[in-house]
Amino acid sequence: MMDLGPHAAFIWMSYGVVIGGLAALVLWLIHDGRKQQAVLDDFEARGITRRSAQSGGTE
Amino acid sequence: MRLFSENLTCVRGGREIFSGLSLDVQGGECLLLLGPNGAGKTSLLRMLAGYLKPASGTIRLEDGGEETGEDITVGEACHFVGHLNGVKSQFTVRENLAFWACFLSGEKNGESDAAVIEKALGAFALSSLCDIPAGYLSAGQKRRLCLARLLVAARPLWLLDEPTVSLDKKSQVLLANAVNAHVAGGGMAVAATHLELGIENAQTLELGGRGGRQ
Amino acid sequence: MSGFKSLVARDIRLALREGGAIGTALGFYLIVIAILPLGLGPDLNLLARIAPGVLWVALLLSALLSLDRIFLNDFEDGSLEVMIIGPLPLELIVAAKSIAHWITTGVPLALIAPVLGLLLNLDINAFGVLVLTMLVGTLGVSFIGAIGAALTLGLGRGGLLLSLIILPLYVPILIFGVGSVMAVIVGPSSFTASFMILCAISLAAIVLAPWAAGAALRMKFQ
Amino acid sequence: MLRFANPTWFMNFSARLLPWLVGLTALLFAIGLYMSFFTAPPDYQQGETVRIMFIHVPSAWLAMMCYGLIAVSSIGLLVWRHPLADVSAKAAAPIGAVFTFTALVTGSLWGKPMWGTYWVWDARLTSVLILFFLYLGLIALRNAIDDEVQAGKLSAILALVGTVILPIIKFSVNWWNTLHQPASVMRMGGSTLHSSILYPLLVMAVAFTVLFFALHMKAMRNEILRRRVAALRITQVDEAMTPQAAE
Repeated sequence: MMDLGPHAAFIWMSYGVVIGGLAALVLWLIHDGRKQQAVLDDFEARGITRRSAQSGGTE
Repeated sequence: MRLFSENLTCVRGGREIFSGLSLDVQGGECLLLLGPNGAGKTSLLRMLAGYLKPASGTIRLEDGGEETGEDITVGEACHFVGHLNGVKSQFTVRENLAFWACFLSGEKNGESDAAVIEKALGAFALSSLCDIPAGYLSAGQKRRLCLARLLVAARPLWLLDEPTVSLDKKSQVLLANAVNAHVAGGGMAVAATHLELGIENAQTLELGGRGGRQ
Repeated sequence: MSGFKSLVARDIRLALREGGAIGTALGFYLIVIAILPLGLGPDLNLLARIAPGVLWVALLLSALLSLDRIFLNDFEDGSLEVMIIGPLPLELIVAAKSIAHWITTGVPLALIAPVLGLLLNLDINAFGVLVLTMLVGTLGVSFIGAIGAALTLGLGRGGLLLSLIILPLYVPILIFGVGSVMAVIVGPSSFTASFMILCAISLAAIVLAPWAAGAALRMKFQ
Repeated sequence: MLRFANPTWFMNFSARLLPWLVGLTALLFAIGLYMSFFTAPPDYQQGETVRIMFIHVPSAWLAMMCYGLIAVSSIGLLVWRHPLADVSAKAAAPIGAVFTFTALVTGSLWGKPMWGTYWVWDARLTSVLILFFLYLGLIALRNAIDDEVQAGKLSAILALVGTVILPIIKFSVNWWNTLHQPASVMRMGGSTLHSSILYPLLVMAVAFTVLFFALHMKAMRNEILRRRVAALRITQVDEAMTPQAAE
C-alpha cells in the first residue's frame, strides 16, 4: 500500500466515515424501497388497487 | 345579500368528505345542515368561512343582489361559531365581549359599543354575570357568552356549528330568538345541528347521503 | 388600526393578569445566570469576560420558554380561530401578538439584565449598551420566535421542537448582540457597526416574520 | 423538476434512469478515487492529509446544494403546488443531513493533523454545523406532524425561512470568526489550487453530485411508494366501513 505519511490514520478514517455513511444511506434506501414494495404487492394481492380508490389522494 | 356556491368538493387527509354540493342562501333565510357525524357538516361550514379551500367549486357572497362584481370575501362578512368558545377565562364577561366588539367591528370602541354589549348580554341572560371572570362560568354560560359575540359586531352571515352544545332548554330558546331576529333583519344563517332549533321557515340540506359514509 | 391596538392591549393585559408567563421567563433567566458562576468557578475576571455572551445566551433561552404562549392559549380556546376571519389581516395579528410578547417578555428581560450583570462582574459602563442591544435584539427574538410558535402550534412536544427549529435562526441576533456589547468593553470592532446590523436583523424580522408565521397559521386551520 | 409532472410518470422515468445514474456514479468514483490517491501529489505543507480534502469539500458542497434543492422544492410546493415538490423536499432532507454530517466529521479529522485539535471554530465549519441543525429542525418538524399535507407545507415554510437566514448566518459567523481568531492558518482549498489537485477535486465533486441525484431519486421513489401505501390503507378503511354501499 502506498505510504500515506504520519497521519495516514486520519486519511483512512475520514474516507472510512464517508464511505461508511454513504453505504449506510444506500442500504437503508434499498431496504426501505423493498419494504414499501412488499406492502404494495400485498395490497395488490388482496385486490385493493389504486383504481378502486376514487378519492383524489396524492395521485 | 346572497351566499352562493356550486359543486363544492372537500378532500381532507386524502379522503373525500363530500362532492358536487351546491347551496344558495338568500338574505332573510336560514339553512339547517342535517346529517350524521362525519358527514362533512363542520367541513362545509369551515369551507364557507374560508378556513378550508375547496378541492373544486366556488363560494361567492354577492352583495345587495345587483352584480357588484367585487364580492366581499366570506371571512369578513361572517361570524363563525365552532366547537370552541373563544372565551378567555382571565377576563370578565364584559371584557371578553368588549374585545370582540372592538376587534370584529374594526372601529374605535366608543360609546356605541357599550350599548351594543349591554344588549348582547341581555339577549343571552348574562347581564348578572358581566363582571365575573369567565373562568368561573359553567359550560352553558360560556357557550352563551360565545354566542353573545354574534350580537356585538354586525355581520350578515352567521355560520353556526352545533351552537346548542351544552345549552339548556331556556338558552336554546334565547338562541332561536337571536337567530330569528337576525334572519328577520335580512341576515343569513347556516347552522349544523341535531336538535330542532325552532327557527321558522328554515330550509334544510341533508349531508352524508352520498358516498355512503355512515 | 384600532383592531391592532386592541389586540396588543388585550395580550398585554392578559399576560399581566396571568403574571405567570413573565414570572417564569425572569425566574429562569435569574437561575441560569446564578448557576453559571457555580459551574465555572468564582474567578471574577473570567466571569467579566464571558458576561455579555452568557447574558445573551440566557436571554435567548428564557425568551424561548415563553414563545409558544404567543399562539397556544388563543389556539386552544378558539379565540385565534375567530380572529383569523376578523377584519385584521393575519399578518397584522401575528405582528400584534409578537409585539405584545416583546413588551411582556423581551423588555422585562432586557431591563433586568444589568442587575444580573452585577452577578457576573460585568463592566459598569457596558450596562447601558447591554440594555439597548437587548431591547433591539428581543424584538427580533419575538418576531422570529413567532414563526417557530406558528410552525409547532398544537404539536405534541412542541416546546422541544420549537427550540430545535428556532435556536439556529437566533444565531445572527446572538452574534451581533454580543458583538456590540463586547465592542464597548474590549472591542476590536466598533459598536455602531454591529449595533446597526443588529437593528437591521430585527427590522427584517419585523417585516418578514409575519408573512411566514401567517402562512403557517393559515395551514394550521385547514 | 417541473418536467416530472406526476408521480406515475416519474416512477417509470426514474426506473429507466436510475441504473444509468448508478453506473455513472461508480465510474466517476473509480476515476476520482484513483486520481485523488495516485495522480495528485502530496501538498508541500500538509503532506498526504490534503487527500482528505477530496471528500471533505465535495461533501460540504453537496450539503449546501441539497439545502438549495429543498428550498426550490419548497417554492415548487407553496407557489406552483407541484405534486412532486413535497416528495422531493422530504426525500432530500435526510440525504442532506448525511452529507453535512460527513462534511463535519471529515473537517474535524482534517483539522486534527493540521491545527492539532478535532474541532476548531473556523467560520466555514461553524456554518456547516448550523446548517446541520437546520436539517435536523426540518426533519424533526416533519416527523412531528402526522397530517402529511400540512407537514409538507409547514416544512416548506421552515425551509424557506432557513434559506433567507442562511446567508445572514454565514455572514455573521464569518464576522464573528474574524473577531475572535486571526485568519485561519491554512486556507481550506479554494481557487488557488494547483491543477494537479484541482482536477481530482472536480472529478470527485461531479461524482458526489451524480451520487446525490441517484440517492435523491431513489428516496423519492420510496416516498411515492409510501404514499401509495397510505392511500391504499385509507381506501381499505373506507371499504371496510361501508361494505354494503355499492362502489
